[in-house]
Amino acid sequence: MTMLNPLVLVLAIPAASAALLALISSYRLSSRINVLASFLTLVSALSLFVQPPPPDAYFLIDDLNIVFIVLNTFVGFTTSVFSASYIAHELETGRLTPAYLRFYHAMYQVMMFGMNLALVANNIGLMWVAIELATLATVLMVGIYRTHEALEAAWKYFILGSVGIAFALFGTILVYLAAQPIVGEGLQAMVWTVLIQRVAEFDPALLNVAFIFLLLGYGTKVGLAPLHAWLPDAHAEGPTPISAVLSGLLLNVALYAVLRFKMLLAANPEAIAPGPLMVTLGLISLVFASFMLYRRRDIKRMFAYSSIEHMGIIVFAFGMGGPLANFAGLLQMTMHSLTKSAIFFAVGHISQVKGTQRIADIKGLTETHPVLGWGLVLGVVAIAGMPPLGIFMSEFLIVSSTFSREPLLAIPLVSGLLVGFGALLLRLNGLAFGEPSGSVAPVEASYLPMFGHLALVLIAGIYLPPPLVAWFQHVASILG
Amino acid sequence: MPNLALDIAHLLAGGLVLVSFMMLYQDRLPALINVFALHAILLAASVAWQADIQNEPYLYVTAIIALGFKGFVIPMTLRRMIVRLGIHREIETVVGIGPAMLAGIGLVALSMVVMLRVTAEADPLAREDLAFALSVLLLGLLMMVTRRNAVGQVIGFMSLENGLILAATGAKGMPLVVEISVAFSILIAFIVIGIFLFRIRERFDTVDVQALDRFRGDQR
Amino acid sequence: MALIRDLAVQGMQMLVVLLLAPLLTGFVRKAKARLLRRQGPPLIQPYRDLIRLMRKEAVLAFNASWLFRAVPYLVFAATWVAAALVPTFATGLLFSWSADLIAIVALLGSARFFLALAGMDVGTSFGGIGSSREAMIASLAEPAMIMIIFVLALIAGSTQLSAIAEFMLSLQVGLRVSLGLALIALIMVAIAENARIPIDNPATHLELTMVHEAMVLEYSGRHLALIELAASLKLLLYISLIGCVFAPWGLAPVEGDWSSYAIGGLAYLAKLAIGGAALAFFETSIAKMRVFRVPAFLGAALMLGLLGTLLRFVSESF
Amino acid sequence: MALAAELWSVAAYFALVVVAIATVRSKSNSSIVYSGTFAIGMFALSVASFALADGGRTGASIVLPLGLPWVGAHFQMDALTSFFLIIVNLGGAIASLFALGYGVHEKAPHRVVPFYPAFLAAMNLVPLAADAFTFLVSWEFMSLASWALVLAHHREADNARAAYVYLVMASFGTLALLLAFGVLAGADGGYSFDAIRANANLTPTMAATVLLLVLVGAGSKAGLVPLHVWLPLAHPAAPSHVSALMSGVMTKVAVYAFIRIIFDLVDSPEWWWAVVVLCLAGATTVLGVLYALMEHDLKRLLAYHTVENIGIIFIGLGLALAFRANGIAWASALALTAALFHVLNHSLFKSLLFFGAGAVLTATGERDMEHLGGLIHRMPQTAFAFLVGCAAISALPPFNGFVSEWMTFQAILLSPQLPQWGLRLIVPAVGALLALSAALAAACFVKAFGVSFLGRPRSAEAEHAKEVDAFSRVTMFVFAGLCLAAGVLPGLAIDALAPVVQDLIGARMPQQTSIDWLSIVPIAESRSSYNGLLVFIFITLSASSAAYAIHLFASNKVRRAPPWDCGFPDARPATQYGAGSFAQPIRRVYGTLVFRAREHVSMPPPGDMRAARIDVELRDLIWDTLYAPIAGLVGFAADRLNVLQFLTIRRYLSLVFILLVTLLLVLAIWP
Repeated sequence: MTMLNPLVLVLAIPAASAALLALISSYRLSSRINVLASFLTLVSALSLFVQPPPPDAYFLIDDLNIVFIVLNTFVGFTTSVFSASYIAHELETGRLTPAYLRFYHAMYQVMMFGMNLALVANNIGLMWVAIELATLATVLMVGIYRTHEALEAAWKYFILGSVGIAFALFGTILVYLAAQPIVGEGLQAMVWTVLIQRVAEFDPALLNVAFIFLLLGYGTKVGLAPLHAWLPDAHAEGPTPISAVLSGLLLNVALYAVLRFKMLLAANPEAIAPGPLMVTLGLISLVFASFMLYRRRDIKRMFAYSSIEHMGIIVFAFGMGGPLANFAGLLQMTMHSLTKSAIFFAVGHISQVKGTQRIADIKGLTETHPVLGWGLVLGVVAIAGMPPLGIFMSEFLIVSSTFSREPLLAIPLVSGLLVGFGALLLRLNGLAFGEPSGSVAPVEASYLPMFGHLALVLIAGIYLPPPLVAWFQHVASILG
Repeated sequence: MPNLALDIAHLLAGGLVLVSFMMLYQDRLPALINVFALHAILLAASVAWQADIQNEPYLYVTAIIALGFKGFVIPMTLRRMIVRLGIHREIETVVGIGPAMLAGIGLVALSMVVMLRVTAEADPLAREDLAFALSVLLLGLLMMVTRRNAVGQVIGFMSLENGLILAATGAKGMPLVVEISVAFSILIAFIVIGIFLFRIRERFDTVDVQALDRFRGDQR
Repeated sequence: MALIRDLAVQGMQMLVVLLLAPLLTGFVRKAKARLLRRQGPPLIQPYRDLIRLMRKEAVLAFNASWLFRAVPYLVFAATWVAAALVPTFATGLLFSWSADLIAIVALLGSARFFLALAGMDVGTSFGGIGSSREAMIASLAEPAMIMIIFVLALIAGSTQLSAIAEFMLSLQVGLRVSLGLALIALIMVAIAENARIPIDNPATHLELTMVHEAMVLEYSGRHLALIELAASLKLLLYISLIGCVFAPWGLAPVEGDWSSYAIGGLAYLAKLAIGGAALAFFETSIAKMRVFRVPAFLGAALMLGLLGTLLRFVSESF
Repeated sequence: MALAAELWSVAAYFALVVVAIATVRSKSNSSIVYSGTFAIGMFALSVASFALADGGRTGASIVLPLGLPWVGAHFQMDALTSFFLIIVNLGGAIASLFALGYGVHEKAPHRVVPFYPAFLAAMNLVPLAADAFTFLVSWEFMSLASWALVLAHHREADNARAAYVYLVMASFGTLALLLAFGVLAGADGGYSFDAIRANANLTPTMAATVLLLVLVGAGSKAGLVPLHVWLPLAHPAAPSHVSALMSGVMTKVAVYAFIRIIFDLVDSPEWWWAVVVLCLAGATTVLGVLYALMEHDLKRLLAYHTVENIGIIFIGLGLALAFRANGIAWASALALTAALFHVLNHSLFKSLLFFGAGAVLTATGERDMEHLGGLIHRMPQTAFAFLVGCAAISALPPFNGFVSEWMTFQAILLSPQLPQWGLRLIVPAVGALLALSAALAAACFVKAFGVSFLGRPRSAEAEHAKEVDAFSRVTMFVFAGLCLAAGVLPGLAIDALAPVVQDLIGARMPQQTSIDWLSIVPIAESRSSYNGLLVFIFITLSASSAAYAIHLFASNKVRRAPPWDCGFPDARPATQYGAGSFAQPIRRVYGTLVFRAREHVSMPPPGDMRAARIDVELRDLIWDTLYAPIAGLVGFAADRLNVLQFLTIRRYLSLVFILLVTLLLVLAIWP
């Protein structure tokens, strides 16, 4: 029974397949195994709906994190499908060797394992360990090309990430120290479910310091400005599947951690309200990233900045709080993961067929590669928040609710959105339209993941199934 | 007896802060490495003492790791490395010693203020230790910020992490402490190897615009 | 019975304007000549000219289009209808309510529109000069006219010419500043619209100074005759407009008997004579101005009209 | 019932999108889709007309489980909706008919055909939507679809820029509307229009905010100065039938948004609102026509005239607001009717003119009037239809443009009844601007028609132009006939508009069709009246009788001869008046003020045989003073911030460090 426990499977499948993939040398086989494993993980994650196991000292499944888990495993699966077709091309062009590929696939599963673990962890220490595991795995993936830029990006990621790790740990220790007098020593003082029940009695001052360190520590992973420095380079220099995973998943996982602690802090009456902090950081990230979009020359780096922008919006929404804004934040997060990974799928194939990531060298895609080009157009239009795609709905809710509650906050929000919109559109004009340039060679791409994601986003923009809505609303009410 | 225990704990923790200041004061790498070794040894002592007064034997493991790994292995490798990289007699602080020290004092004061707001019924030992740990952490960060080359930054990071270990061991009955310290040691090993493998001295850390155009993928 | 009478009056009116228009032109020419101590052509000369032109064959440029041949009839028709709607000797014309003052101005505007197009049709530079200058003049004259209409409408509480005339007849008008402004503006506009000195010189054929004549330079024969007739109708229209608004004395009332109509007719002739003489005197006493000083002239008219309107808007007593 | 039918036709449009994408490779693709849109358009048009005919029964409402989950997608159909649906679908259907002929010449049909039905569907959805979310989705989707259509010929750099400016301005407007709805809906998000109407607690300041936001939002779509900059770039860039839709219909949808929100949802106007609206409208009217006069690209000239006519419509709306704020319902009804009637008229003649421009484009491949000329010989039918359009837009009786402007003038003449001084001073000034713009419009269309259709051809293409296909001619004549009909029988249109006005204002204009001789009387017989039918009959009668008489009694001989050349034979076509030279006197009068127009004449010395040349320099002051600075600001900020991309790890660390210390400090000084 326990072996068939989906929770165990969600963790065991990636771990086992990571070990397996480390042994297999044939990249075709390993990529297939990779897809298969990711699929099985997705299935077991879905089966979590059927019989969510009761929380214990280490693991917890509640309505909040099940959303994250399903999203995580789904995007993980689609990305593995995309990566299968992507990696083959990399091998042909000789940017990667089979040895590295073996490493790559193993690390992919390790990364998935780490993220799933972080999501199901009920123990804040365990959560910390898991997130760091995932981070280190991604560091190694980012540096996998061994080019100078890749190494530099990995190094930057590594150093800044380690500092983030340290902060997060310090925050965790502080939380433990706050809990210890009330809950008592030992493991119980790190179990989130216990903490959330007793947090009202904790010492507020300790919680405040703890939250600051946790916000900075995990916020580094979320990519909030000015802690974002690692993010653009890591996206730009790593393999594109990893960029997709970073934008689509890792940021969410870190955000999940922040949310958990925000709930802790919000439950303590004397402690500082976490909202204003998050709102401020979110707005800074949004506006900053929108301006940064204008001067980008590298297509992947540009979309990395757009990820920062959206993370800013999401953190802003959760900082605003309230059922409407929280709902919008969850929706925005889901839509952003789907859309951004879809964009990276498109960008991956584009940069492969054009042989460059320089925006200036890519023109008229809708002429040379209509499917890819229009896919990119659709993706960018979606990420820019145009209807009838999903992000418009969330941004609609965020902006309108903000303006009716805090009109002054809406001004930087709206102007940031507009500035970012202008930048994305300007680049899109050059990429997708105008006189074509570069190779017109046909590309053997797997369009399924990209258009699957975009279709989901489109449907969500028009029709949200009531169960999902009810679920999100419930989660939003949990978040408070 | 418990008072004495408290005082010794304070002494060691305060000593760590002091040594951190000494590290800020060093502007040559070899000396810096030596002082860091001292820092690690002090940490080991403090951890051992905590293990004794909390009579939690497994903290001794942490102490031994701190002593052996950070106290001897890392410094020795670093020494050999800087000789290899030929940066063993460079002055590589960004801001002068004086401002750095002043900033450090400010940071210590800040951490005191922040931590002493904690209400007293929190375990006093933990509370005082926490203040020191926070200051060690901030000083380490300050050092990372004020050192230009990678080795100096790594040392700064390690002292920061010492502060963490101090806090972790100070927190009574906190689980996973040993695992965490092991994990961090591995992390540091990674960093050091990274520096050594990629010959990172100031290359990734240059402010030279040509280098930027060549390295930072996104030309202006 | 009444309907028949009204129809008769309306038809009378149309014939009257048609017949009197050349006479008025001739009268103005004669008066000018006399003022210049010349003998001058006889009064009926315009009729002769028209008949002569009618007899001649029409000479068309090679690339003149169907529009070029249609325009004279359109211009004539529009001007004639407009002139027929202005009370000359009797108010309360049968069809006067079918178009108010704004519509009359617009009818003249459409006549000008098509005439300007005809000027562009053949594709010589003269026609272009004429059309573009005419357009520029119109772009100032029409708003000025609308402003004048505003003043009148705000005073009389109606844009119907008959109603305005009746109101002016009634003694409750008195002397009003805005009326004076409107009168001056109307005279200026009338001069511009009828291409008289100092805006334009109907007698000149020096291409560079022509406006109206340049537009119609390519016309000949019956087409030219129609356009000349339309021009005279326009002059008549403006003088009778001024007459019926600012000197409504003697106008026959709606249900008037024949004697009142006779009185109205005589009064109308007198008004025409006075207007023509004044025009002739005015034209002989000043010189034509450069075409680019015209905007100042008409701008002044526009400003006067706007001023009058504003005065009316801010207070009923002006 | 009618609502369901309209929604089904929208669904059919979307189905056509799928069909278009599916058959994008096939040859008959475009003809299939265009005939489909024509059929759907005619259906929706008839449904909407019936709905309006029986008073546009209100209350018909459908809620679909789409859009915002807890709100759902509300759709409603009242008189206002059905009127604008008539506008949309009439334009859409006839444009599709035109496209059946025009689309054949399309170089890249696969970039037009799939988006065309989507565009129509979105324009249908906006008037139908009855909650904020559905409304905004349709609104922005409309922008998106038209953006794709503007990019149909994406290889021209200008088009790419036009599309960019267009979409940025559009989403700016959408954000403004979004904020407006945010205010209207309140914190607990009552987004359906019924909830908004019910939401009573709307303070005057909030209402004023809504007005300004809506002016920005709807105005940026309709092309109110100074938000019009995208319009003359984007409308001409699209294929001509799309340009006709964008100019003739999409701007009207923006007008709908304004009416719906300000007259229906907010509906607590204060008198100074009218001042704001009237000032903007007056400036729009005159500036639009002046820009048009300076233009020598035919389609762009038409686009600028759209700006002008939007100004006229908004003058009517502003007057309606003014009267409504003072509770003079019947006058407000007159002004609103005038505005709505002009909406109809402009959609008619502007579409007609764009079709004509499209015909010229297909026949000659030229949009620049300086390369046209003499087309009346080559394509007489197009020329005739275009001439009708020109007369209509220049507000010449007996065409429709005159009637609506005449009614606007009548409304202006009622405004001494207004108590407020501000209004009393602003309204006559606006009237003067309106008169000025009418006269200038006439001048501008003398130029447009005279230069491109009359005279001698200025290029080989113009010389060898051929008359366009039957579809195009039919559509043009249909619209020409409609222009005349609406001008001759305005009473019918006014009475048809009565229920709309009744719903919004609570009053209506007197019944017109009952008046004998079918003349229209806005207020009272004694005050003013106009009878287009009689005027038309008079003119035709007198013209034909004159012609008859002359050909009967006088000579009817014609001789062809060379034109009078002043003694200089063989004047080349270049010696004719062109667009620039025609506008020169007017430029001298207005240009120096509005455009800082400068003329540089370079005259070669005597004996030098080089041609003298004159260069005219015009500056768009609005762009220079408003948009250029903003763009510069964004660029500056982007450059400054961009430094952060190139810092060293140590500096990034110091950023983290500083942030940490600041937060700790905040904590330390926290009370």
